[in-house]
Amino acid sequence: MATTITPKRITDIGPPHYEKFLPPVIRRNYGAWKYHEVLEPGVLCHVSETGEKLYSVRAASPRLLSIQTIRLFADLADKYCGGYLRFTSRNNVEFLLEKLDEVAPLKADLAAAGFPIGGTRATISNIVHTQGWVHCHSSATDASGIVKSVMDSLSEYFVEEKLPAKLRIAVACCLNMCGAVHCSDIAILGVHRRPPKIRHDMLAKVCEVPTLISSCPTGAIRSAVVEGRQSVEVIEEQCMFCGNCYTVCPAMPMNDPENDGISIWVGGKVSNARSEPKFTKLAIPFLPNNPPRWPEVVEAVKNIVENYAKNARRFERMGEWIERIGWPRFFELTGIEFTRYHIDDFKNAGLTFARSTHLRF
Amino acid sequence: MATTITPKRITDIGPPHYEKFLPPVIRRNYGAWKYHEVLEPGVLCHVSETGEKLYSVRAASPRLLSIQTIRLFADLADKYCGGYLRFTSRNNVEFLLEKLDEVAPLKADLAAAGFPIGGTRATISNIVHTQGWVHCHSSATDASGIVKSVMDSLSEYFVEEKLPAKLRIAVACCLNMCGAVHCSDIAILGVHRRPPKIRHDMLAKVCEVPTLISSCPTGAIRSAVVEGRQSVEVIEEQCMFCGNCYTVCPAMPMNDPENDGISIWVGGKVSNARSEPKFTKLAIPFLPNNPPRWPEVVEAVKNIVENYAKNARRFERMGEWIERIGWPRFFELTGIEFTRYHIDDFKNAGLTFARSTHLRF
Amino acid sequence: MDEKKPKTELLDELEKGPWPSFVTEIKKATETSPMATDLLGQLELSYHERKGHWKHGGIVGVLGYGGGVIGRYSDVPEQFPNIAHFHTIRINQPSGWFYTSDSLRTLCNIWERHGSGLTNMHGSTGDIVFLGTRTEELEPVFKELTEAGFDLGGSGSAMRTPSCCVGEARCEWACYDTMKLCNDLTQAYQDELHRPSFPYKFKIKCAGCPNDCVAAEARADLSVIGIWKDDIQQDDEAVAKYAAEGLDIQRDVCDKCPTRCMSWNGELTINNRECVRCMHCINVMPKALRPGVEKGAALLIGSKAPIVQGALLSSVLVPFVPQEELFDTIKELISRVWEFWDEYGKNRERVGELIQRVGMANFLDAIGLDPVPQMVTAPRDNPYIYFQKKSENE
Amino acid sequence: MDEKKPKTELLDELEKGPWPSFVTEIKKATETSPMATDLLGQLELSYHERKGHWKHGGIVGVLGYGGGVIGRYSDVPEQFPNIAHFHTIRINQPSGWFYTSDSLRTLCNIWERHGSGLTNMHGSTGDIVFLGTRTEELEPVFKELTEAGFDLGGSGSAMRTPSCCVGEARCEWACYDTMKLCNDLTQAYQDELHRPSFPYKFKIKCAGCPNDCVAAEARADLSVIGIWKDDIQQDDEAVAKYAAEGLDIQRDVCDKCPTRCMSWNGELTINNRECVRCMHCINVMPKALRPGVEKGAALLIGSKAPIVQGALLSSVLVPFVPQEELFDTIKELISRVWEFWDEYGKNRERVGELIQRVGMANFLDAIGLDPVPQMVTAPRDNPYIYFQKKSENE
Ligand code: SRM
Ligand code: SRM
Ligand code: SRM
Ligand code: SRM
Ligand code: SF4
Ligand code: SF4
Ligand code: SF4
Ligand code: SF4
Ligand code: SF4
Ligand code: SF4
Ligand code: SF4
Ligand code: SF4
Repeated sequence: MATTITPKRITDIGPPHYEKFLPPVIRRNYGAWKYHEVLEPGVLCHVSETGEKLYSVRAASPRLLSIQTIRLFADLADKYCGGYLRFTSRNNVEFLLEKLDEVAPLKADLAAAGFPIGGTRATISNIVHTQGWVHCHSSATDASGIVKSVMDSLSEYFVEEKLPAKLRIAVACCLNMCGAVHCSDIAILGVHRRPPKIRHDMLAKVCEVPTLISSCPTGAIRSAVVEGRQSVEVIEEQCMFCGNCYTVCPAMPMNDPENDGISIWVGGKVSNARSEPKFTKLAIPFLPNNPPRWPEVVEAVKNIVENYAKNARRFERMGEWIERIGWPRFFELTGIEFTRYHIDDFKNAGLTFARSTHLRF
Repeated sequence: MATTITPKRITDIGPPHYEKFLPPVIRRNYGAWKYHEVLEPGVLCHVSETGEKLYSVRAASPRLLSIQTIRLFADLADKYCGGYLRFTSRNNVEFLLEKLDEVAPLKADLAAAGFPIGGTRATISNIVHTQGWVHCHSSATDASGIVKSVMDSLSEYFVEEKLPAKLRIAVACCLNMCGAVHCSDIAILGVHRRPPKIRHDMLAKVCEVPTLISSCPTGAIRSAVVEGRQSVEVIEEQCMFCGNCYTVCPAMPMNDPENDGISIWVGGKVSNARSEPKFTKLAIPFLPNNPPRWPEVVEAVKNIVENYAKNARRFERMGEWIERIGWPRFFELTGIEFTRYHIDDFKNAGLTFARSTHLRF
Repeated sequence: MDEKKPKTELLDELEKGPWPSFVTEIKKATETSPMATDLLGQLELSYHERKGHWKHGGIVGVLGYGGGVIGRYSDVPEQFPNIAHFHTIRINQPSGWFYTSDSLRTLCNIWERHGSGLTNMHGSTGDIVFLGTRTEELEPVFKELTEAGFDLGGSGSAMRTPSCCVGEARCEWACYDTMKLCNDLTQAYQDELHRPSFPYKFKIKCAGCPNDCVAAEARADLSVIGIWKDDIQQDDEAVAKYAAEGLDIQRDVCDKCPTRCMSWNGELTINNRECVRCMHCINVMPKALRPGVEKGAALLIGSKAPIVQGALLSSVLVPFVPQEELFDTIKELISRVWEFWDEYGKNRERVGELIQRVGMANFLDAIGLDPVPQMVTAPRDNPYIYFQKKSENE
Repeated sequence: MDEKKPKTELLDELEKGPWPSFVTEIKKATETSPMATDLLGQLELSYHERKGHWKHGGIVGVLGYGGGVIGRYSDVPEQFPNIAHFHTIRINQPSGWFYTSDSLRTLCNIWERHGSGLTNMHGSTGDIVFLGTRTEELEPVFKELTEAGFDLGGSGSAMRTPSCCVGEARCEWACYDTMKLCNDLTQAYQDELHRPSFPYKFKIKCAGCPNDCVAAEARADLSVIGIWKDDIQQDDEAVAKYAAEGLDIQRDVCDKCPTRCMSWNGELTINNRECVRCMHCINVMPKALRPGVEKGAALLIGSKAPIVQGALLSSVLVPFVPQEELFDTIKELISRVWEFWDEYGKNRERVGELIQRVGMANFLDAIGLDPVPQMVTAPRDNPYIYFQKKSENE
């Protein structure tokens, strides 16, 4: 028996400790911040109890980053921030400076490299999004292309503070809704509109039929023998195109270029500021998938944003604005059609029926 | 064949037309009322566009009325109101006068006959209630006795305007909740706490077993053969004592003097004034049935009323007050214990979980 | 009557205190009815044993009617033979519960002749309730009632007697004639009232304005609730007077407005566009504010008590119907609702439950109504949309 | 690299416009990776055909770990052989997503050697995501990562990498040390992260205050959200200064307070007893108002995306835990929650769904927590109470 000495495999070490990544000004003032100011969109100044100041410059990122760009960020961090930087929970990049006079040159460098600065306070920050056609098998649409198209048309709202309050947009490419699409001011969601196309040839080989059947929340899947093979069938009327069957069984693909597309949702939030966190509600059930620029989607989002910008009060998030003016008026102002699809018919649907005469005409 | 001429049987004539029961002042000003004032608790003055006035005097009624008392009311109507009177949607009786100076003598006569005057505006009006042991087969408690006991202790709130707003109490003697118990400021509700005691001897004879089984909302009833007879069994853990099985099948009686009793509910309303209509929420899961005076129930209701009277703001209904101060504080102020029973576990339970950090300590 | 008075030591306790006593009422009735005496006795027994003494139901009625009488039998008839039968009779009340003294006396006389002499004025649904009689008295009572111009109410899986608030008869806020509508509907549905042919009960209540003094929101399969479409009528002088008399308009009116669409700075401004017509400001200042002049009602559907699928509040079906069109619109709508309910409703399934089961959109399709955003508090928040195959132009 | 550039007429459109372009990023990566070139090609194909070109899943990973890698294969590998395999690697991010330039360069170098050179900074759960490599590269990547001090994140039915807001590192409102807690929890649960053994995924997110900058409320099985117990710290001079500078305190602060517990008449009064700690007034006047000094966090449970039973928001489990006790309390609580979930959770049932299925009260019993009214927005409104047989002293 040959004995080779293999170095012990390193496992379960977890992430590197954050402390070693903190710039000295933060280490000195950790837990001692007193207040902050937003100097201009994208530039924060945090002031410590000790009087020390930290300047953060927030730049947009496409999130999908090449190592080339990350190296560029690293170089900028070396140049201006002693080598320190961070990313935000919405995938922007933040440069952490001790000196106010370095903010302007950093901004210039970022602008030159094509990275807009903004996203703070009452702006539209980066769009939280998912994989789409870049990486996921489930997607009813792409994610990155929609984000790019929408943000191109809304970037003024990122770099300038022109809104009554924060506006958070999210994109998810299927009903799994990776991210917080279900609680965003505006959500862009890929949807299927046809039942899975069953691959009877491979089904029995790659899927466990009982697990598959029980995966369907509406009980639309029944065991069936098709052309002599053990397989399943889907009762079309009972399918609401959630794709859960596909998640558990590759033989149930949902993709359908003619029928896949986009739905638009509005009025969600997660912060507890003023009102409680809210789910996003359906605005537009379906828009076509129209790459590379998704003009219908861009148009729809822009329309909603502009109506919000024009009509909401200061500090009023999208959902708070709509609740104040009422949904009938939201549909009226935006010109969006109210359809049967807007009326909930899921589990707790009854609770969304208007159970009062609090009516606006 | 003998031919007897029978007079045609009168059917389907409906109620008499209300017009002939309207006092002349109302006929003259029907639809032309301009505004009203409450002159004192129980005395309304409605003023018409023409300047004519109508005085209404509202007196308490036990609702369960003998023909003797109805005749008494009729006599008073003749004496003061040209023979016209009405009852209200909460079973009070209203005398309709044209002359202000007849209000005082009418009040005196009513007082002498034992009928308190009040129930308008920010008072406790009559308790809407049900049959109880007086007439219903379903009751987990009596209704009239509780009403009498509670109102005896709260009658000052009927005759004087001492509350921030209207307070509506309702009593129902079983979960069928005849009335609007589910939407009252305070509801007193008879509850069972043991599953039906199955009468295997008669079940098959008097009930259709499939109907019986499907009547149970929790699926607690199973078909079973007991002592050679077709019958059913109840899975105790699945029974929540709704009594629906008894409604469809006499062989499933729920009565159980040791375990039947009273629950107290708060914060419902039906008007659309200010806030939307609200369901009543559980305050006290169980109090014993203690006739003839139900002291625990009287005490519990009084405690809630007094806390409300002391702490709510003007025009704030019970439920609006509680929503403003928060449920934790309601339990604290009233000293009522919060238990596992208070946490919803019915269909839409998840929506009652506190889904934010809007917290009060 | 020379019946022996039963011992009622527990019930006697309930003759004390300021509130009028139902025990006193039953005792009064013993003057004219031995049934009342036995009722007293059985009730005392219930008070001792802490349980009811009535047997389960029993179907009794009058010829040709399927409802209106609730059969009731004592489970201790040996002890209380006079209430061996103790059926109640439900009688259509006149709209608004108005009476003349004569009409009341007529009712009392009939009931003295044929029943216990005990009543409920009124039952929770709104009927006149005659409390307790024997099976063989039912036809005679019915005969005398109809001769006097009264008719039975509903029970079982039937239409129930509609009821209404006092409305235009005595209220300045009524946005339509509640009593007329209630009466017209009651008359229109006599057959459905008297001959149960529905999956379950069906109740209509008519309130003249959003204050909803007849609690329609909570307990009517069809609620007709008055509302106006235009702006609140405002009398600035009267507002000023309220302020002068000490009303804190900011705190008690503006700050309590659910949409905060009012502002006060010596002058009251209402943003009527955002007003949800809750009535609060009008309630507080009846001399200064009044509903608008474009009046009508909202039609709401489906409220009920909790058995079995949980309580429901009425929800908006038609946000506004002008007052003149109410009767016709309701009749047409009801006929479509009933048709759908007849076909798809399960046994003992109220309309509100049916809608929840099949989905509001499908229900709207079936009754031929277009969806409008006023029907919901908010659009759906879940992505589980049943996209239809033949979709218009999506 | 001398690969032929694919034709990308559609994708090229996405290089125009002000927003940084992911297409540009992929093109940049083609400098160092042929995988990026084929990704560009396949993506262009997807754009033409309006559908994705990835096969369903595929289980791949590194030795001894059950997750951290999402297997991915092209369904047109003949056309795009370099992305026949295109697995992503999830890597535990450092708390708060802070980096030094050197650490980033280390990561880039590893990924240049072994993958597509494309990343997500960061994934939606918070991980560093390395986007696209071949199965045989997984072990080498892993080896180099761990040597550089990095480790894999979670996937499958396992714990996922916790994440947190920037907290005390840069925020004056943090009510506890989010980054430390996040790091400690990540380290404490390495085994659960790397070896899927749960019914489904389990996510933890730590926000320093109710603003919830990490969206915990919406997407964490356990949300730790900072909060204070005592009164808001108030600096009246600073308030006056905001007013002087033109802030409309009545309109923008008081009228937006959800409980309207603030009043302003030149002086600001907060009724802290009624404050729900929503943060709004503090957000608007950061120099004048600050959270109290008795700090800690609320623990909430059970949020998730809609699949399959509908989306859930986190709900209150423990209203307040002092900051010093957070780590220990959470560890203890989690162990009880997991035990119950292990035993009763169905396959692919998230904790929040389980609680809804078995009922909150039963869940509390099982994990040994007493019910408190803060857990609910309101007590039950239906009378369907499962009274327990052995009831205390009822
Ligand atoms: C950097 C970041 C935290 C991090 O660890 O990465 C952050 C940082 C700050 N947030 Fe945030 N928030 C960050 C994501 C969030 C999120 C999460 C999200 O968007 O997915 C939320 C919840 C959003 C929602 O409700 O949908 C969030 C809701 C808030 C709020 C509440 C706003 C509201 O009115 O609802 C405040 C208070 C405010 O803005 O006045 C706030 C305030 C702040 C402050 C002012 C806190 C402080 O004193 O330092 C920070 C600067 C904010 C700014 O951009 O103006 N932050 N903040 C995140 C930046 C994301 C980005 O790149 O845009
Ligand atoms: C007579 C009656 C209608 C009838 O046809 O019988 C009636 C009559 C009036 N109601 Fe009512 N309401 C009557 C039952 C109701 C009900 C139904 C119930 O209690 O079951 C409600 C809904 C209660 C609820 O929300 O739970 C009701 C909610 C109101 C409101 C709204 C109060 C609120 O703030 O929520 C008002 C407005 C007000 O009081 O300011 C109102 C106002 C009025 C006015 C002032 C209307 C008017 O201008 O004439 C009447 C005198 C009220 C008073 O008592 O001060 N009425 N009112 C009913 C008397 C019942 C009784 O004997 O006590
Ligand atoms: C007499 C009355 C109570 C009273 O004392 O006023 C009453 C009495 C009974 N109700 Fe009721 N209900 C009465 C108004 C109501 C109301 C209120 C209303 O109509 O506005 C409700 C709530 C509203 C609703 O319909 O949802 C009501 C909801 C019920 C229910 C539950 C129905 C449901 O769908 O949830 C039942 C059970 C059933 O139908 O099987 C029920 C069943 C009954 C039965 C027939 C008992 C039974 O198990 O079959 C009771 C007969 C008692 C008796 O011996 O006389 N009663 N019942 C009311 C009718 C008098 C009248 O005609 O004016
Ligand atoms: C990569 C990522 C999206 C992204 O572009 O950022 C992602 C990608 C996938 N998610 Fe996710 N999820 C990602 C964050 C989320 C989040 C957000 C979060 O964690 O904060 C959610 C919503 C929160 C939640 O957990 O509920 C999320 C909810 C789902 C779901 C629905 C789970 C549910 O219980 O509702 C699924 C479906 C499933 O698990 O079967 C899912 C499944 C998937 C799968 C594994 C596809 C599948 O059908 O199995 C996707 C693999 C894509 C790929 O090819 O790379 N993903 N997923 C995110 C993980 C990156 C990271 O580790 O940082
Ligand atoms: S949202 Fe759906 S398609 Fe998009 S990454 Fe998540 S699982 Fe994949
Ligand atoms: S897509 Fe959803 S609803 Fe349709 S069959 Fe699959 S699991 Fe069932
Ligand atoms: S509430 Fe129950 S017990 Fe009381 S009258 Fe109605 S059905 Fe009978
Ligand atoms: S009381 Fe209700 S839950 Fe219990 S067995 Fe009867 S129907 Fe079922
Ligand atoms: S509901 Fe409106 S219209 Fe009818 S009595 Fe009450 S306040 Fe008047
Ligand atoms: S009716 Fe109600 S919503 Fe309309 S202005 Fe008056 S208080 Fe406000
Ligand atoms: S959640 Fe609170 S503590 Fe954390 S960064 Fe946001 S505002 Fe600061
Ligand atoms: S934190 Fe929110 S609830 Fe508390 S006083 Fe400030 S605005 Fe009001």
